[in-house]
Amino acid sequence: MPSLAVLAPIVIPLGAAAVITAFGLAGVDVGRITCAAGAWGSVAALLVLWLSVRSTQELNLGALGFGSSLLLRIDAVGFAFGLIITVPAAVLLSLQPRTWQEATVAIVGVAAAVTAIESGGVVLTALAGGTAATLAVVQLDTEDVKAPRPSWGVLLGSWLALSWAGVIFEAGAGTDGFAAVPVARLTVPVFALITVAALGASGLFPWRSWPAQLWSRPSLRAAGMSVATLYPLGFYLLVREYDIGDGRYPQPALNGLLAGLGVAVALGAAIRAQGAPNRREFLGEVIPGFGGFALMTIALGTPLGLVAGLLSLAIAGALTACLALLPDRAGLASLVAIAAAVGLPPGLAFGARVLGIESTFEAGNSIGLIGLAGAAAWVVWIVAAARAVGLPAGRDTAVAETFPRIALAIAAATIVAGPALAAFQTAFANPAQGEVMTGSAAGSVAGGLVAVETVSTVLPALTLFIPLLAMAVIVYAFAGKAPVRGQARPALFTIPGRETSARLWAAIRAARVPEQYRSVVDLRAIEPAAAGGHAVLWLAALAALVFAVTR
Amino acid sequence: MIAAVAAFLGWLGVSIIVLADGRRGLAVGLAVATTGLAAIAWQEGDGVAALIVMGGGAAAAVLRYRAGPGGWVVMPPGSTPRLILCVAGGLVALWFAASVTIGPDGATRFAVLSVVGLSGARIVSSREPSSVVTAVATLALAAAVATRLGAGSPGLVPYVAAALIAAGALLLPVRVADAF
Amino acid sequence: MPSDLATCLPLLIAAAAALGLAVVMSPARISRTALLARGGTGLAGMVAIAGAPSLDLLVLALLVLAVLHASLPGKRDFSSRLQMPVVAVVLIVLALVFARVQGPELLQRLAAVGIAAGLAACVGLLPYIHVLEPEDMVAVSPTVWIGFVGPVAATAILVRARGLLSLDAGTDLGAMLVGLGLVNMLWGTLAAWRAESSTRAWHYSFMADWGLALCGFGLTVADGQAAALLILVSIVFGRLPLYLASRQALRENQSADRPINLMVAAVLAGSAPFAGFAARVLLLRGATQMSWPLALVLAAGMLLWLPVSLRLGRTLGQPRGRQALGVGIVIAANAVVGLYPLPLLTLASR
Amino acid sequence: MIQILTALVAHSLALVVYPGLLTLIVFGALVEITWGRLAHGGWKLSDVPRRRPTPVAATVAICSVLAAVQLAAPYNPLPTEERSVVIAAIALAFTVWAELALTVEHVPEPGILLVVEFCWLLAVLGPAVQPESLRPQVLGNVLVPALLPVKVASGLLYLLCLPALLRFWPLSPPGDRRSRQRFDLARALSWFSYCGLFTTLFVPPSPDGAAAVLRFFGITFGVAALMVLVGLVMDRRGPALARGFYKRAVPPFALLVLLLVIGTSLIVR
Repeated sequence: MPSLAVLAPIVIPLGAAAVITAFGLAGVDVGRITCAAGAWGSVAALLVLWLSVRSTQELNLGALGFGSSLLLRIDAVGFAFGLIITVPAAVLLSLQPRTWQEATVAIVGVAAAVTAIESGGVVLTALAGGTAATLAVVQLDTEDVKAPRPSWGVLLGSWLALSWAGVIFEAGAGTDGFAAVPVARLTVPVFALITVAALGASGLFPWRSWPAQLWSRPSLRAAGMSVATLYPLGFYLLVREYDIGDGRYPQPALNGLLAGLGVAVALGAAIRAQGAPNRREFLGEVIPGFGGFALMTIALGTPLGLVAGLLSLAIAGALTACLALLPDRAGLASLVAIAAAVGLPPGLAFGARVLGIESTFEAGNSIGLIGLAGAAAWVVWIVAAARAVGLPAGRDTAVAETFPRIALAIAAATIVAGPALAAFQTAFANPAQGEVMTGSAAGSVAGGLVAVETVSTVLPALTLFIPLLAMAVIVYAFAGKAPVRGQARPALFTIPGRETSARLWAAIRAARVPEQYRSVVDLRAIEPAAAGGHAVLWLAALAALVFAVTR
Repeated sequence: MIAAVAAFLGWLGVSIIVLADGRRGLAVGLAVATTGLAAIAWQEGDGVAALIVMGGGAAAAVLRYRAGPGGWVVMPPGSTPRLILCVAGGLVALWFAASVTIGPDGATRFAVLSVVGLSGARIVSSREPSSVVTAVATLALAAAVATRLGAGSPGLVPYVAAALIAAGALLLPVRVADAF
Repeated sequence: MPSDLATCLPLLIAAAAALGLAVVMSPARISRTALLARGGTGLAGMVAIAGAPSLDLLVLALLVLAVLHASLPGKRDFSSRLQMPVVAVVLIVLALVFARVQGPELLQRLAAVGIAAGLAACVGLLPYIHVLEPEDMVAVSPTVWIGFVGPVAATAILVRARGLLSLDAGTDLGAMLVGLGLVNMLWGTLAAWRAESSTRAWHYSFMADWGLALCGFGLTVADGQAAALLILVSIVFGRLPLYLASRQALRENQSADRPINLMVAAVLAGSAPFAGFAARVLLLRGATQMSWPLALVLAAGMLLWLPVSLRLGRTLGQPRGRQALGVGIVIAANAVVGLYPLPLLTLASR
Repeated sequence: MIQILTALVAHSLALVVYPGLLTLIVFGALVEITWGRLAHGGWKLSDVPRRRPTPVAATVAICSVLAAVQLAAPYNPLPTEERSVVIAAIALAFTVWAELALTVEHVPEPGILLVVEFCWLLAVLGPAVQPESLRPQVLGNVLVPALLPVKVASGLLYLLCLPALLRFWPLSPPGDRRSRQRFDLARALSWFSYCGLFTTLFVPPSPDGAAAVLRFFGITFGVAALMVLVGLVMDRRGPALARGFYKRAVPPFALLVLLLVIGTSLIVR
């Protein structure tokens, strides 16, 4: 396989963008089909590149000018995250209608996200990730400027923070390559910088951040694409930190801290989900919920935790496509989507979450307490899901944008694929875990295609879930109908102190500078003085500079 | 002795430019300042440079004499601050040239500092194009003479450029603000 | 090729390209010949400034440009338009005197002050802001200094000042430039965000970019200089042409939120993948080598561009025909420079 | 391949017959009938629902079966290393809330029920924190003195939570709840899993044999009998007492158990 082929997953969508633009300018809209070709081409390229060699492939096209070189590499981590991003994006681009301008921005966004994943260095990842973020914001604002979207400042700040971490590596170690930076260079401050970038890039906060807000937009075209391309990038950075740190974070306490944050994110999403006024709001919390569980397990620093996290992210990717295509009405599609989202046994989500919670108990050092909280969060999710079945639909998405059958198929696939959990883990997650957890932290999850072996137990996914699935099919086929009463359902509980914090926040927002001091901070009042060309100001500034250098 | 007189002429000339509003006053001020600056260049053994400065300054003075607000108008009513500026500027320049700095070229330092400082002040404080352009011409000549303070020989290029600026600035058709 | 000229070469090329673009984009009612003549004169002056063998000649060239620019017909009179460039000339000449005469070390520091203040006055940065008349044509407004002549002049002045000052004075100059840079960064972004007049907002946004450039120059490491160069290039062939493209919409009070407006906002904000982002990365790299708290302040300050840029992007309205083409070229060029700045940096460091 | 097929057969047997579906139906029916006789006076075959089970009952059955095969029941075809207390806990959590999908009236006082569910989860998973093992029988076997307080407290908490989770204790006045069938199919399907899990986690298992079978089912039936007994008492005392108990007594006790878990894991480390 020629090393230039590493460019294929990036160049193919870019080529598609060029074709769409050329035809668009000529007045011919070939957006959807070309987008689909470009995105699926990228998926195919990733599959061919990885499956044909199953080892890291690199391409170095030389220096770029800002300290890092154009080093692209496809390894197991890049392959896994590449698929997590490109497959849902390809599904959405193939089905949802878009103008050629929107299609161009969307497919270039996919190329940027794949570049971020393929980048061999931190700075290049920051550049590509920042590009993906910019394009996502452009997509969202173009579609509906009034609808909620991620704060551009937070996204830009996150990628700037990552680039800063990259230049710190370059300045200190002479390289910012994930695989080349000396382990000792991943100090706690630099780790904190990358982690803050990761959390900001994916909106991993306990409160309602953009991955939840986007689903309340009137149209879910740009929302689906943004979540599909941006959300996994933060997790990618967290995984790559293991790569830089030779399989571990600089301090064990950081694992616990981040895992705790993960539980907080999952619990926050669950609490909001159980109080959702309609089904759309509930579904909006699904991806942050998966993200929280993934963060909890990825941060543990154990092979099983990382594998469980990657599996959760893959399912979240599939559900991103599902939720963006799901119509806002009751029915089988919504029911199955909710079941898949909550992790009904024997689905993939069920298996992944069980592995995740088990990994916390087996991590030692009382991290099991975090697993306990994770299990509690899952229970809240179960309550929220049961409640959501009978909730009002919520905002009505345009029919042309929704594909109930496809959404149903995706959701059902994540449940039916439960027995394949072990195979999925062996083929998809294990290589990625092995890639980053090397040296002293080396280890892997055994079990092969049949079972997943943890430290203390074995999950016989294939042999237990196949009969369970068969039993479920028979029982549900035998079961009669049950009338679900669509009704506004009260929240089970509200977050304590929510009103107080809301009042406090409102008071802070309402705070004003007292009238008599307002002129001091009023830029419009200062502006004429500063820009009026007054000689006194020039002389004062000169005097200040003289004082500054002579003191 | 000659250097001191030349430096004094430089200061006197630029002070006249600061104090005068009429074309005659400005022309005389420019001529006197030019003479002082040229004398400094000449006295340091660069006759050609002196001639170039003199030529440029003289041409500018003649052009100023022929155009601009009529009369001398030296020290019109309300020009006390300008007078104080000239005296204070001269004293500061003298203190700097004689006390703060050391080595030869004291006269050059005094002339350059006083001419550059006062012409700059004139340009900043005036709204009248003819006095501003006159001050620009003086400033250009002083900037050229200032190159003598450097280690190596600056050659004739700065002098030629300054002379062209001095004469060219006076030739420039300056319009006042319009309702564009 | 003299290294001083080489340093300015990317800026001269960018300026020439910007001029060409301005001529192409200018609406029919403005005489393209006049624009070309004025721009060409300015460009010639910039070449003279870049090629001047000494700082003395550079100052004289600056004076010539100042006089010629002030003599152009406009809403503000000749003398007031000439004021600030002359202040710059006076300060730089005084700095030259201080740097050359024998005396205490203090003189060298005063020379550094003169260079820093003169540079700010030449470009029109806080506290030496050139008075802006929003109704003036761009060719006769201070934008010429801050967006066209200034970048070359500032680069040339600082390149030549290097050999003039002692080591300590050079360090002081760097510190002053960083200080002025931070002040202009803060002022430029906040004032551009809050200003009532969009034309003024554009003008202040130039100052914000200049703040970053000054910080880059002040860092006195190669990465800082490279960052400053990239920012100046993005000013000359990014912000300036986009401002020109927005003039008509500004006059007609148009505003739009189309993809092109958002892309322009991204270019102005220094988002990836545009030139501003690469410049910011280099700046952070340079600042990290000097002191990490400075890098932290810079990183935080860089976020202030977003609200301003969104506002300015909207003022572009809905460009059509030539203007749309021009804006597209600017966006593409900025993306190319942002992704692959090496050729420009190599050209400058020859 | 042979191994996979053998495992498939064994797991199917476990899921369908023992200790799966068939076992929990028989066990549940016996307990539910007993409860019907004692609570409602007399019991008729007509009390058993004739119509096809609802999808809710189907969900409860699937989850309950999955939990049942995790138990340390003697002769359980599912190998001991393949059982997990996490699967059991989460699968049973589904059974409690399935009815909420239909209408809110099926779940009176859901807030209190959720608190009870949390407490029960703590009772099930809390003892696994320090041993760092998730095999049910390993947790049942724990007899280390340092870990016994947690185990005993968790067992008590488990028993305290069970009546509410099995809807034995009325949490709301009769007027506020939908009248339930005398034979509650969903509950009948949960009896064995809940009571068997207590036996598994808090009683040391004995090696497979007839005695072990008797012991396991004896204790499991004992737990069920205790629940029925307590249920009868509470049914007569009314919902106010039950609500007050679960609001004021159980959460503080759960907090104490949590502190014990944390303290033990810190001390033993």
